[in-house]
Amino acid sequence: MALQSLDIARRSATTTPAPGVRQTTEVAKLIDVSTCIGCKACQAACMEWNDIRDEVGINHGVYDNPIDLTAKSWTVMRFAEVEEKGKLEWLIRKDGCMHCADPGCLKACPAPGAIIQYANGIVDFHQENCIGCGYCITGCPFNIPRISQEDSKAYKCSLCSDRVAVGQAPACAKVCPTGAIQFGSKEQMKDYAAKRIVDLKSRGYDKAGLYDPAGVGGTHVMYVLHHADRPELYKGLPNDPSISPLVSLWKGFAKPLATVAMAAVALGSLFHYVMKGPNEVSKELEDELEKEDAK
Amino acid sequence: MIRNPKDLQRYTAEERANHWIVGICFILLALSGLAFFHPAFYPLTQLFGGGVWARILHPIIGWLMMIGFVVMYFRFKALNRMEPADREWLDRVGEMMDGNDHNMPEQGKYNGGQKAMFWAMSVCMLLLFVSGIILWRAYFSFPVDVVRLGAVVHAAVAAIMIAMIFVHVYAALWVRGTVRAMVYGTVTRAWAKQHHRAWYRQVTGK
Amino acid sequence: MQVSRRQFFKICGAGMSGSSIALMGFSPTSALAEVRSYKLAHATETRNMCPYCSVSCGVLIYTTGDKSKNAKADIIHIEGDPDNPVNRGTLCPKGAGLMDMVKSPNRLKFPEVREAGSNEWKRISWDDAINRIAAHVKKDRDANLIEKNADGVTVNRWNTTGFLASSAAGNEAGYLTSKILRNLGVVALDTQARI
Amino acid sequence: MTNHWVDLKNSDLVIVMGGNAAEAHPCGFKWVIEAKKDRKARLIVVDPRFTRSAAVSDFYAPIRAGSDIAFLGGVINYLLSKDKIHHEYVKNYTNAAFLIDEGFKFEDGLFSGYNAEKRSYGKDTWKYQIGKDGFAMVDPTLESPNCVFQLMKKHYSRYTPELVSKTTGTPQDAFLKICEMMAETSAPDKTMTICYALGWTEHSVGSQNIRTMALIQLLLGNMGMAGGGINALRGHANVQGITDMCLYSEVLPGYLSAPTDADVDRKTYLEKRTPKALRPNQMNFPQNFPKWFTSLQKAWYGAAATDKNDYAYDWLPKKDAAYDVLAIFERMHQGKMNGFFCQGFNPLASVANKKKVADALAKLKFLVVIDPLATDTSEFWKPHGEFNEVDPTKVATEVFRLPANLFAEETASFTSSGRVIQWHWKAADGPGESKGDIEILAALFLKLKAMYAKDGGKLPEPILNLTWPYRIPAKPSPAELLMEISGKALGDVFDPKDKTKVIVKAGEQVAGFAQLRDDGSTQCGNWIYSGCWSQAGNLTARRDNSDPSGLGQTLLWGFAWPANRRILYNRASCDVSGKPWDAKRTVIKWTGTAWGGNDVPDMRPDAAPDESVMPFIMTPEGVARLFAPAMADGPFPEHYEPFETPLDKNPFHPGNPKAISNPAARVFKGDMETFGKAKDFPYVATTYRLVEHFHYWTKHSMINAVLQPDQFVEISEQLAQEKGIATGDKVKVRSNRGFIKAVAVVTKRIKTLDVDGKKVHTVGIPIHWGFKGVTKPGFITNTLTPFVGDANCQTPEYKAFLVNIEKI
Repeated sequence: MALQSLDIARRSATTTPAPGVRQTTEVAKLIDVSTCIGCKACQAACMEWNDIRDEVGINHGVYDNPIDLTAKSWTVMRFAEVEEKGKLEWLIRKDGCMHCADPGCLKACPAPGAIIQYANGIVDFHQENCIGCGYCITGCPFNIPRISQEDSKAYKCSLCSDRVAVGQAPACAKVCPTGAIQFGSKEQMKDYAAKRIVDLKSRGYDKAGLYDPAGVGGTHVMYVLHHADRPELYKGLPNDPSISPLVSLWKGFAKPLATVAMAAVALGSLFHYVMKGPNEVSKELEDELEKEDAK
Repeated sequence: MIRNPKDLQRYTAEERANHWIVGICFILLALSGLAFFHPAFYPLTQLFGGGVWARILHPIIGWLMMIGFVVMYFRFKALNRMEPADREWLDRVGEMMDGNDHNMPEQGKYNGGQKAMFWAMSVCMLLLFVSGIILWRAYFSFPVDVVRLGAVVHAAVAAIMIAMIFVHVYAALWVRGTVRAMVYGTVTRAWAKQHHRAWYRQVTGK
Repeated sequence: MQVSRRQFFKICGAGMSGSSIALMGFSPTSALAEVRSYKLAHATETRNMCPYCSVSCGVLIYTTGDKSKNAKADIIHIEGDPDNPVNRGTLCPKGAGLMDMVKSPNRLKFPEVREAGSNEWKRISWDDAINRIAAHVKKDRDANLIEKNADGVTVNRWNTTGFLASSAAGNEAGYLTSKILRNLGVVALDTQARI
Repeated sequence: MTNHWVDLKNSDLVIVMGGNAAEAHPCGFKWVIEAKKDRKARLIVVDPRFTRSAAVSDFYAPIRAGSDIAFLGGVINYLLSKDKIHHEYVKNYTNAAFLIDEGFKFEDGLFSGYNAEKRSYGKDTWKYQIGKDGFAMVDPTLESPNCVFQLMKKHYSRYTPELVSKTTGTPQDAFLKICEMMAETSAPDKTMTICYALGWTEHSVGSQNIRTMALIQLLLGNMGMAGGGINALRGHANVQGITDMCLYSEVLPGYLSAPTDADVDRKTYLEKRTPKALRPNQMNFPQNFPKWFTSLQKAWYGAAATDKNDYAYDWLPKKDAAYDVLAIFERMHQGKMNGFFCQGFNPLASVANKKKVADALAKLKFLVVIDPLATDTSEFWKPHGEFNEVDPTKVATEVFRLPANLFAEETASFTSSGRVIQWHWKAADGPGESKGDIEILAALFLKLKAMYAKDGGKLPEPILNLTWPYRIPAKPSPAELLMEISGKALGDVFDPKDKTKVIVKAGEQVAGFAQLRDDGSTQCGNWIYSGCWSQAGNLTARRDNSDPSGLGQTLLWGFAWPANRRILYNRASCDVSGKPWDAKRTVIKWTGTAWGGNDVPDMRPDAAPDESVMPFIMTPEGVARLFAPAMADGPFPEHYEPFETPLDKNPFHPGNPKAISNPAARVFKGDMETFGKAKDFPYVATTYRLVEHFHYWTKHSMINAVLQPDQFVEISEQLAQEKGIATGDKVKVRSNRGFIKAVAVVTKRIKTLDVDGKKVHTVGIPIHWGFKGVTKPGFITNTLTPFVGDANCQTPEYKAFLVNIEKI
């Protein structure tokens, strides 16, 4: 019996299937950007719960701090001032792991068991198995994982898998003062989002919608956006994210193909030898040279 | 110790050492690289002390190989200039493979296949080096799209390279009497006369 | 049998990996996945309140130990109290960071004095501190307490020593502070509430 | 708050102005979001900056810092001229119908009775006309030119949209849109709430800012309603409780106004504070003042207080002058003070004009800092580079620093902004030798008591006779103290209607202030908290959060003062006949025999509607005051410019230089000279908090330091362009009192305003940095701020002053 306290759906660099008989509820975190005030309580709660403290940085001329995700900042608020047709909007988005149903990080990871996707949808990094290659970063369509300078391991949001495992909401969801972060089953979250979208449409946000990108099989962190038609307004939320075709090529069919090709060459050589025999120096030549020597 | 004083010197000690440095590096790189490439090979990391050590050592060995290869490149560059005879040889490589080398054109120190291999490896080495640097997160940080391209290039070129090295090694084994050239540095006159007649004539004056 | 492109590659992959394993005699090490263990499992929970703004959010403070004699309670985590009707478990970034306030490296640990003209702090005992302060207080009060004003009205005020009261102390401390100060005759009294 | 945090969810329209609830009170602001989500409520934000609150608002309008009365006066004018008011409410529940003295005038920016010399008003004409029956005269038709309604209409008719826009810089269409949205809530079943904070109080017209909004809420009939009210979002966790305990010179615990030199004896003192009803049948609740005061005296002096010695009235200090924090520092600066205590208070950082504060502290003989943290104040004498330039050898103040405990290390009760008193429990010991505030104060007091007992000294009686009934004298327990605050019977207390019936036995805790007596038979440390620890036990520790009404009242959670009432003036949520204005949000109603419902009625429980007992029981007239003579600077709010204004005149009174800034605000000698002029300091500055930080505390907390590490100021893109400043550049901001250096945040969220034909730029300055902390060291923002306060409560004008800015 494995030690897992959550059922495993997939694990990195493992070709055999995980135990998959038990069916657990798929969970999701919904970030309602339209009620987010950018207070960073989620950042604080994340640091506190996960026992991580980032560096005390400097002001970069913006409200964003820390300025980007790091191995010690698993979530950051991204602030965008958007002014269109004389109307100013301060769009604030909590950035962090999206917990994709089809996780690019897991696909790219070469270390068995370093990245686990639980049956409830959480994609978790297990640093003790991480070799620090950074392939997860290469694989991620959202540019989320970060390698620590201290231990060269990759870190990112775990969706507080330790809390979820005992039935609690992630620290960021629990703490969120305005309720902009909600947590529950994915189905509940979609229903909740639908209600929020109706409300937003009634306030003139005709393009309000849910961000649950199909390109990565849907995510377990979703957004309600007032401008769902233009996610890029929210400090570069990808419009239609998917695992890069390059990564799919690399960690997809290149893997078996190249292995087959290499094996084919190896086996081909073997059979060539067996069938054609060695290429030896001809006896005539040797004799000829011996004769010369004898002269 | 020279086995037979009449044997021909094909490689100097420096050349042989150079070759084997590159060769050993390559084997280590292939083993560790394959470990990251496909989960089936991941246990190969145990040869290096585990996944983390494999990840740390791979780029360092890569640097060593690259340095070794650059030296080797300049050593052998001139000898690998393609000539019309080489093209003819390459055209008729099928006969050669078939074990029938009687009608092959006369070859210098290197035959067309070897020369082609030399240039192909040089290109591959360059690609591996550049893409390897891109992937080396401990010291470099490139835009993620570049890294992704780098990863594909590194993996694809490495696979090609490994296949080529298989061919290279097999060729050496298949053509009897070749391996000793890289081990002792000498080949027999008969070997030289059969496989590299032009070179034989050049070194023996006959 | 119909095989899609994707399935084809899967089969290839599975076939290859299987064959490679067979060829090389290796099998992948089994990876054990376990979530980080829940750090509050046996911590002691105490109901308290956030000391910052006057939303007065309820918080739960988690300490190590089970209040047994030899286990020193050490605060390891603070989060919102879900029962509190106002915050319902939520906190703001200040409240969410409360633990770092409690554990701030700038917490004072013992009484100190900076002598007149000195450039440094000197650690002193509580007794020394209270004795020295009380001596100052009594000297100033005895010298400057005004018993009667110019019109002969009893006023009993002492306005040469002032006090600024905390808005973060509890009601009980606030009440006691008021009770003591008024009866020392202090009138130069104000609180953070003003500003 | 007249209402409470959760009640915000019952609102139809939320105004955030003079505050930034999302930034300073995110968890309370949640209930605004809930109102939006569940009630389809709308949120309006009016602020010089597009704030975090504005980020989730439905409508935002910019305003020049310090021009709120102009804006709100304009709203009043809109409501009155478009007749968008709640007529029944205004007529019955406010003093609209009351007739005012014929001599009352408002001319050229000044009310009648102004004394320019003293900078204050004589209030002889600011009063009701009193009839022969001794009651105030009223005109129920509201048509008399001297009734409050007509005076008010006339007063605000000057606040035209054109003049409002010209003064505030708010575009006229935005202003009118907000008027229109507010006016909709004049419907009886619609409510509007206002969330304000220090953005209104920290002005030289602070109290009047709030009053202007109160007038609007009364005109719209929103006071006393669920989802209505005037909601001050207060600062510290227990700032409400400490205010209630009255740790300031003007009042004794429970807002009992403190005796002054004029109150020569107890009788004089009580007479002045016990008003007579101004209208028939009114409750005139302050008539109970003697009961509250006597119970306090008994709590403090016990058996030593008897009717023979005026209950030791003489032992209480009599106040001769203002002793607010600005006045204290002024006295200190003049060298009139020798000793000073800072308990959990960091005045070097939080009081205006840091230089003046530091100079003042250096004149003390001794300074005692009682704090959990190493505050900036405790090291005012210590050089910290350019952040605190000082020569310690020249500072002769002896400084003591005593380590105090934090919330987690104490059992205590805190009172929230919604007046809910909640008990909390100690979780762990404090670090090192730190002690609780109670223990520290007790140690000092007991030491002094011993010294006075042994050596004698001046006026030892109050010290030696102060009640100290605590089981462990050196460690009075919070429970003992809260019981003392709540009050108990010293002798049997009888029912006033039936003198033979004992309602509280001697020694028992009283159930509430109705049981307090002025004959010495009860003691109570703070009458408004009376009943919080009754015979039923500690009600502040109750944790039943059930909410049967769905309004979020949770009457069994903790204890709200007064009398566990959650919405003040809730009688006004019903019409005159006792029927709720909005039955869907019934707070209370007349049940036929008594008042009842979802709150503790703010009314005598058996006062039948036909008795015409009006809802505002704390006024002798029983109604709310649209005209308020108690204000120092005018019975109607009037727009005055901040003391440092970018304009050379008050646009409302361009011809009167005396009426530029608040004519009744106190300015100390020498401080007028420290005010800057627009030609040298052309930009309007406003200071504020950030959500990541709490005043000067969280700069000591690592998590918060990570979230907002470094000092910055905010400017508009236009100003940045004019001054060649790029975002991220280091800038120097100067006022006439000093300078700070910070990183520039160039933002679209601050706009250049068009005010009176001038372009006015705003510089936003967050306050949280200092030279002690784990954040990057910074300058104390109050280096810049002016040393002048509100005319009524002396809160310093931190929100509107002048600066200049340059790139460095």
